[in-house]
Order: sequence, then C-alpha cells, then structure tokens
Amino acid sequence: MNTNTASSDKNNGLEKPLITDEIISQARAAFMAAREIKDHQTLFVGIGLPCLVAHLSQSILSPNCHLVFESGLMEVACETQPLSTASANIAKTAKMHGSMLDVFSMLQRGEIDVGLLSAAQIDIHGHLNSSRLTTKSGKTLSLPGSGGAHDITVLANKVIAVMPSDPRRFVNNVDFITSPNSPYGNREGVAGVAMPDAYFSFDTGRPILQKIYSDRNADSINESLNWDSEISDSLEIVNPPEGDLIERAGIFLKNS
Amino acid sequence: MNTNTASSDKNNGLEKPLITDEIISQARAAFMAAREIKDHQTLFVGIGLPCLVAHLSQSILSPNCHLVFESGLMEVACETQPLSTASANIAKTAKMHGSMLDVFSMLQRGEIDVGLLSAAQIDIHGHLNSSRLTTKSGKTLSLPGSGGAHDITVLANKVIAVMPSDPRRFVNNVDFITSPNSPYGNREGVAGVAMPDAYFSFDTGRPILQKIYSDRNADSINESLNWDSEISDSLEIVNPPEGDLIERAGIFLKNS
Amino acid sequence: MIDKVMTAQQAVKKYIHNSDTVFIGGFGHAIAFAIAHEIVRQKKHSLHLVKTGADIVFDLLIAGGCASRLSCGWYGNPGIGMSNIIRKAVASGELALTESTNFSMMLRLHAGKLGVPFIPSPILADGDLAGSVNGIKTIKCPFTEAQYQAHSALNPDVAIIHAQRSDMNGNVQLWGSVGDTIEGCEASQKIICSVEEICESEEILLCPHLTKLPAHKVVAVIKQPFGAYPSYLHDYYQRDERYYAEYTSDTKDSLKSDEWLQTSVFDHEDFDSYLNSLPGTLLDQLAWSKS
Amino acid sequence: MIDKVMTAQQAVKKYIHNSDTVFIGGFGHAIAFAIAHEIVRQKKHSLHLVKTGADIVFDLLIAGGCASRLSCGWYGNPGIGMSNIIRKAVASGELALTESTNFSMMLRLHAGKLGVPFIPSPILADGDLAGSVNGIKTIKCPFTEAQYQAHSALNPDVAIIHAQRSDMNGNVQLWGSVGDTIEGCEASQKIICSVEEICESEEILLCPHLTKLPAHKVVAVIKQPFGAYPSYLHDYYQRDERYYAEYTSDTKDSLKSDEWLQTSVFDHEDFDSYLNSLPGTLLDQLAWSKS
Repeated sequence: MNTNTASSDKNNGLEKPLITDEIISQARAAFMAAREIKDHQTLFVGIGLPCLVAHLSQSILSPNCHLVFESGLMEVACETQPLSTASANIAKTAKMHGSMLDVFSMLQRGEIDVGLLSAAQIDIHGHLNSSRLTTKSGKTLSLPGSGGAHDITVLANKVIAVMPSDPRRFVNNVDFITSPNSPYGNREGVAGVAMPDAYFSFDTGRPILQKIYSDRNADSINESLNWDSEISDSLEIVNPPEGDLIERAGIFLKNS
Repeated sequence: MNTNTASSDKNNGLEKPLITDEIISQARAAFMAAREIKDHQTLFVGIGLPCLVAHLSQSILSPNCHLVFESGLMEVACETQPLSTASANIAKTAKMHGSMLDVFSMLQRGEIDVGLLSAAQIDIHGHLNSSRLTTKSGKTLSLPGSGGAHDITVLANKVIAVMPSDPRRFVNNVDFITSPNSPYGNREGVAGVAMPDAYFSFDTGRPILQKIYSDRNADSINESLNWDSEISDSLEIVNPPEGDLIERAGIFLKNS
Repeated sequence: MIDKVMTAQQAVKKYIHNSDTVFIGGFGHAIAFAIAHEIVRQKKHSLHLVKTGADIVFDLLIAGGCASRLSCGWYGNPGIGMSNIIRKAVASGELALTESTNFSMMLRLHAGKLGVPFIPSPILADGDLAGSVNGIKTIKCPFTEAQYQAHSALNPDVAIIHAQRSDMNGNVQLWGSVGDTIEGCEASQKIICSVEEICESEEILLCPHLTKLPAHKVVAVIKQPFGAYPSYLHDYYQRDERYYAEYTSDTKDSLKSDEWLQTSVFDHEDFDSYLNSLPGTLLDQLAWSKS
Repeated sequence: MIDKVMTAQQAVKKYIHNSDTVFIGGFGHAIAFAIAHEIVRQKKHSLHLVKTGADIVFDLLIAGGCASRLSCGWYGNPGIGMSNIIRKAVASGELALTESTNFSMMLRLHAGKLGVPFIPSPILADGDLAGSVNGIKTIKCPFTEAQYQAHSALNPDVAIIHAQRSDMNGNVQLWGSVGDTIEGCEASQKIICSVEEICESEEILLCPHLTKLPAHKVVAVIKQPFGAYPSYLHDYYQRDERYYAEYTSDTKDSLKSDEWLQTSVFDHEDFDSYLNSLPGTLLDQLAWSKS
C-alpha cells in the first residue's frame, strides 16, 4: 500500500491522516473535476465524490465558489465529508438554511453553473445510471435511485460527473437511464467525466479523452474502460495532485 | 352626536374612547358580520371594517378563530386596528411570520373558512367593486384596485362582505366587477353582506334581507338601498351591540 | 386557545387511518422517528408513504408491515447504502414502489401546497424514469408552445413531523435544515407533530419567524424529547452515527429485521421506554456541539 | 469572499438601467425607500415597476419620472387613500398601468422563482379584470380537463430591497412581515440590498435560518441605517405615521409633488443627508418598542 505522510502547517490541530491508495484515487478524480470549476461559480453538490470536488474547489482552486446542497443548505463551507445533503457538519457551516424547493428552483432558473454528480454508470451518450444494474447473469440489482441526479442533469447549466476508476462504470449504454443527457433549453448537459486517471469531455456528444495525469498513459486508460471513446488530438497533460492537496483530501475524508 | 361613555373594567389601562356615531355604525356592521363566524374557523382578513369584525370575533364571539392577513402574518391577535396587512401592531401579535405566498396558498387549498372583505360597491349578483366608480356625469374615479379581494372572493370557502350604510354602495350592477362572485369548485362565494342595519344573504343567488337589528325597520332598510333585494319570510331580529362591545370597538378603532 | 397536546399513542390512534397517504417529515435532519415507531406499534397498514428522499425511517415502517405503497425519488441509508428492507418488500410484491426524482416529488408536494392541480417543469421528459412515474403528463406551454411535464399535486392525508418546539395550540417552530418538510406539511390535510419542548405562546411571540407550520392544520402536539433519534435535531442533539453505520447489517435479512423491530419497537410501550433501553450515556454523548 | 459593499449611488449607477423591469422589496414593512430615492436622484427612466400591492414608494418613483409602466394588484397609501400621483400619471398617459390582483402578481413572481413558464390557478377566470390583465391565458388541466388560468412567469431584471443586516458577501438577513419580498427577489436576475448593519459572516453563521436571499444573486450591499424610513423595520424602528397621514395632501397636486420631491430627494446628495434634514428627535422617537 502506498502511504504518504506529507505534512503541512495549514492543517493545525487536525490529526494527520494515513494516506491510503483509496484516498489518493479519490483525490485524483476530485482534483481533475475541480479543475473544471471556475472561481465564483455556483455549484450544486451531490453526496460522495462530488463533496471532495467541492472541498478542493472551495479550499484551494476556486475560493469564491458558492456551494448548494439539495436539502436546502446554501453558502456552505464544505470542510468535512457530509454523509447526507442535510448533515449537521454542513448545516453548521451554511450561511443560509433554505428549503429543498429553494435550491431546486435555483437549479431550474438556470443559476447553477455546475452540477457535480457521481453515478453507478455513465455511457457514451453522457447518460447516468443510479437506479439499477443488470448483472452478467441477468439479475437486477436495485440502487437507491435518482434522488436529485435526474433533475440536476437536466437543469444545471453544466454537469461534471466524477467517478471511481472502475471499467464497469464506463459503458456504451447504461443499464437504466436515470439521468438523461437531455439538458433543458440551451443548457450544456453533461460536459465531462473526471476519474482518477483522466478527464473525458463530451464536447462532441461522445467521450473524448481530453486530459490525463502525467503519470498515466492515454492509450492504456482509454482501452481499460468499457466504452468507445477517443483520444483528443490536443490531449492535455495534467500534473497529479500531491503533498498538501492529497493530505487535505485525506483529512476531509477522514473527519466525516 | 350620540355619545356613549359606557365603561368596563375589562379594558384596564387603555384610555376610554369617545363613542361617536361613526364608531357605533362600524360596530353594528362588524357585529352583524361577526355573528356569521363560527368558533375555530380560519379567517382571511382584509383592511378596514373586516379588521373590526375579526377583533370582535376573536375577543368575544369566536375566541378560537385563526386570523390570517395577506402580508403573510398568521395566528394574529387583532387587538388594535392595522392600517395595512403588514402593520407592526399585528406583526407583533402574530405567532407566525409567513409569506404572502403561504397565505394565498392556504386560501387556494381551501383552508380559509371565511374571507372578510369590504368594497366600494356590491351588487345583487354578489359581485364586488374596488377598482373604479363612474360618477353621474360619466367621469371615472379610480380606486386602489383588487389587492387580494378578487382572489379571496374566488378562493375562500365563503365570503362575508361588510359595508358602511351608504345606498350608493348597494347597486344592481357594480360599475366594475373586480371580484366576481364566481367561486372556485364547490366553494360558496359571497354568502352575504353585513351593514350597520342588517345582514343580507345571497343564499338564493340574490340579496335577501335575512337579519335586522331590533331598532330598525325591514321595509325602510330594504327601500333605502339602491338595489333590488327581498325580505326573507324568516327574518331574524338581532339585538344591536351595546355597552362593552361598543366600547371595545371604540378602543379598537382609536388605538390604531 | 385549543390544547392539542396528547401522547403519540393517542395521536396515531385518532389521526392515522389504514390506507392513508402519509408524508414523513424530516430530511437527514429532524426525522419523525418517535411517531413512526408508534405507527409500527399500532400495526397500521396499507399506508401510502410519500417523500422526496426516503431514509431508514421508511424501512422501519415497511419492515413493520405498515405500507403497501411508496412513492419517492430515492430510498436508502444516506451515505451508507441500499435499503435491504425496501428492496426485499418490492421483490416480494408486498410493496408497490414508484420511483421518481426528488425534485418531481418536491414539485408535486409544492403543487399540493399551492392548491393548484399541477406545476409544469422540464424534468422527466426523457430517460427511463419518464415512462414509469405516476402523476406526470406532457403539456404545451400556452405562451411559447414548448413542451413541459405537468407534475400533478400530491395532498397527503396526514404529515408526521418532529420539531424543536411548539405551543399547545400547534404553533410549531422548526429550524436547521428543512429539506422538504414544510412543503410536505403544507400539502397535507393535517399534521401530527412531536416536539422536544412545549412552550408558552408568549415564547412563540418572541420569535414568530421560527414558526413554520400553520397551527390550524396541526391536530396533535406530542411532547417527545429525542423524538428524532437516531437522526439529529439542530441545536438539540447529534445524529447517532453508530446506529446508521450498523443499521445495514442490523437489517440484512428478515430474521435480523424482525429482531430489530422487536427490540426497538414492540418491546416498548412508548418511545421513552425505547430511549431508556439505549446504553446509559448514549443520549448524553449526543449533546449538540456548536462547532 | 467577495466584498459587495458599495454606496447606493454606486449600486444604482452600476446595476439599474433605464427600461429595466424592477421589483421593489418591502410590503408595508421594510420598504426600500433609500434605494428608491437614489433611483429618483439619478433620474433613471422608462422603468417597468412590478409588485403585488404598490404603496407610496411607487409614487415617489413615478413622481420622479422614473417609470413608464406599472404592473400591480393594488396601488395607494395603505389604510389612508388613493395615490394622486399614479392616478394622474395614468390619466396623462405618462404611465401604462396594468391592474391585476395581488395573488396573480404573486403567482407570476413565484413562477419566476421556480423557473417554470407559468403556474395554473382558478383566479382571473371571471370578472372585469380577467380580460385586461397581461400574462394570463386559459388552459385545460391535463388530468381533469378543468379550465385554469396560466399565470406566466415574471423575472424582473433587478430587485431592490431593504433588510436588517447582511455580511459583505450578500448573505442578507430579513425578518418580520415579508409579504412578497422573498419571491420577488428570487425571481429577479440580481438583487440590490440596503441594510441597517453590515455584520461579520461569523454572525450570520449563528442564525442561518434568518438568511433569506441567496448571496450569489446579491450584487450590491449598501449600509444605510433607516433605509426603510418612513416605513418600519421589525426590531429596528416604527413607521412614521405622520408622514403617511400627511402624504396624501403633500402630493395632492403637481406643484406640491414637485416641492416634495425637491425637499426630500433632490436637495440631498444622499439618503443620510435627507435623514439629517428631518426634525431633530424624530428618528429617536421612532425607536422600536416590543409591545
């Protein structure tokens, strides 16, 4: 197991976490997504990996971004991982306790710049599945369902998905289209998906390997996944997160 | 001028008002309307005479009624006359500061038992006018308009109008139908109109003089007004308010 | 002023009827666990439960055999995993599940709150949920001719909720994260509310901006400290994280679920008795901390 | 965190453009008088003002020649009388008035808040207003075939409001009677807010339930004590009843109105200067009393 005991005096008082492969993997996926956020944007944040994206954006890359959670919490400082969109840790750092209607209305009005989502599957059309999986033997495995994912996908000005590095999650056609990449009006829909190795954009309507960490190989990433994607002619090489950033992710994920 | 210095120790601390004809007249109209309210009902209260109806209902006749004002104030104790639906005197006695949307939603859901309204004119169809008057010379005199009157008339389970004793206000056809007596669904619409002498019901769809104060004469009241109304076969004789009730009205109207 | 204070036993007996459509208040926060326990204890059945995101209080009701229908946008143990109980009840045919999205359920409750037949929205026009959701029809905007989905009003028979406090008349004060709770209550015909504290109306008048429910629809006020346990209540107590973490294994099969129901509900005559059965210092440890 | 604090002069200059549709916050309470004064002072024109019930701050803007359209459900001096200024501006053709009802205006702003094209309602189906109101069309409910009126969304370019306090980033806290203020702000593209006090964000975190506006839409925060004068602000100051009582005669003809505009607006470089011109102890006398 790769461990990393990088230290930083910025995190005074918080116990330094043991940096596991899992933490590094999540940090890499989240960092890749966070790089897509511009400062001052308003983000609608799902639970799981999207919270780490929000945390890295807010604490490092885009310090003036506005975070919104579906429970109605707004202007949140996402300092520790919340288990639900209404968790006490984010309720305590929210500057506004609104309602679910308030935040979905913001979304529908077109005021959410970026929706941050994870899913069980994403396909080459940019559709997301969080409802059910069909196993090889044909059995159906139920998942918790859309929650706000369908709504965010249709209504956010732009959606960035963030996923673990699991080939079964990247498919040509999702088993169930929970969140169709059919954005309302002239909104952008699913703009791309970040994962621990790379970032695929959907600029052409199909996945293109657009950005890759400098310690990864484009061909092998592209081939490792279970979907038909292409490699961009203008592939961008990104330095992977390290040091303070990884440690910050470790603290975030630990103190939940 | 008829003055009345009736006293009561129930109003300790408040200066006793000079009881004028105008106060008596308003108290009589309001009392006639308040008699139509049942205890525990929820009332949507307009500004002006309706507030005195609400006050008399709440403080004497129907102590458990719930008062709602269009500004969003709910569970109000209407102890002094408010000049607007958001006045500080009722904001301070409201147990809930909701929004205008909240209270009109209650109305639209069918949870308002009685809407209490006044108007510039009421006609034999039960239509109310608060928009404009046409003078004899054909000139138009603009009034402040519907406010919530149209909405209350259409959406309250029942509307009781309360009007001063002015023949020009009781007409066969209003100059402008601000608030049509076209209730939504199976709501009752304008059930009746109270004035300082009597109460007309609209049970048959036309005004019927249904209740009259014992010191008034039915024929002369009916003829004094400018509309085609009938006298009920089962006319109810009502004792006019006096003593404590008049004084209470005087205090209410004075301390505004 | 009417005194609406009663016990959970009285309120559930009087105001919740088999086959009712029931909205369960609380979203991550302030979940109406105490009243839900009582519904299970009284073996109410055939309820239609409605919610945006359905958490483990729904499992409790479904494990208890109280519900025959569930309409929601999500179900599970937030941040932890799937609901074994709901999954099994659906598979066995005991529970009819209509899956929707959180915002569609919110809009349907909001249409119920507004007293309008529907609210138009672009959601649920596409995707595999679009065909299977109840209460949605395609319409044209009369102004632009563009297509929208009409999300029809939901008006539950009764809402159960937990809040910080109320006076005896039902002026209920709730704060912290509210989620869908207010809309669900406003859309419902009547509201049963448990609270940590019953206060004087004079105290309500000091902070009327905290009053969130119209008293005229509140039919029962129940004094029940820790009534949202194991969820949290803002300014009162933290969530019992251990409970949620162990919950999935506690309910991993029918045997375990039955045992869990027995020891947490049926072994107790009321919620206080259940709270007393918890490890000695647990509730003290859950004391709210500001930071 | 972005510092949005500026003067009313800067905010109005930067964010209010001629021909904008403007929502004016405050309903009986917390009326945005200070910002309205500045709009008059800068001689903005051709504004379309939208509101449920339009009180005398609208007279101020219309007397100042700022508005060419008014859409509202009511206009006048609440509890006192008609608006001479609006009546005359309509008669002279300077002002196009669309009269509606308070709830229809509320629904149209609420549709704007929700981000939907319209909300159906049974109001404005009948009566003499039905034919003359803009933004209403008859539709059929797709579920019941019953007829409703579609009340179309209103999304003002800008909302101006006054509130108790805010941090410099625009987390605005407002309490007391809110009327249509929150809906109007949420429906608007941007919000200009004056407040009694600018506080630290840490203070906001102590009572996030009082925060009523999403900071991301607040473009300017103006520190202006007594910014709602002569209306009242809950917990801060009472209404100046004398001002309202004398207002109708103060504006009974053009000569009087012009004089009133001159002495209350144009003679002053800002709202503080106007406040300083008021009789010595007036503002002290208006101190909020709890009873």
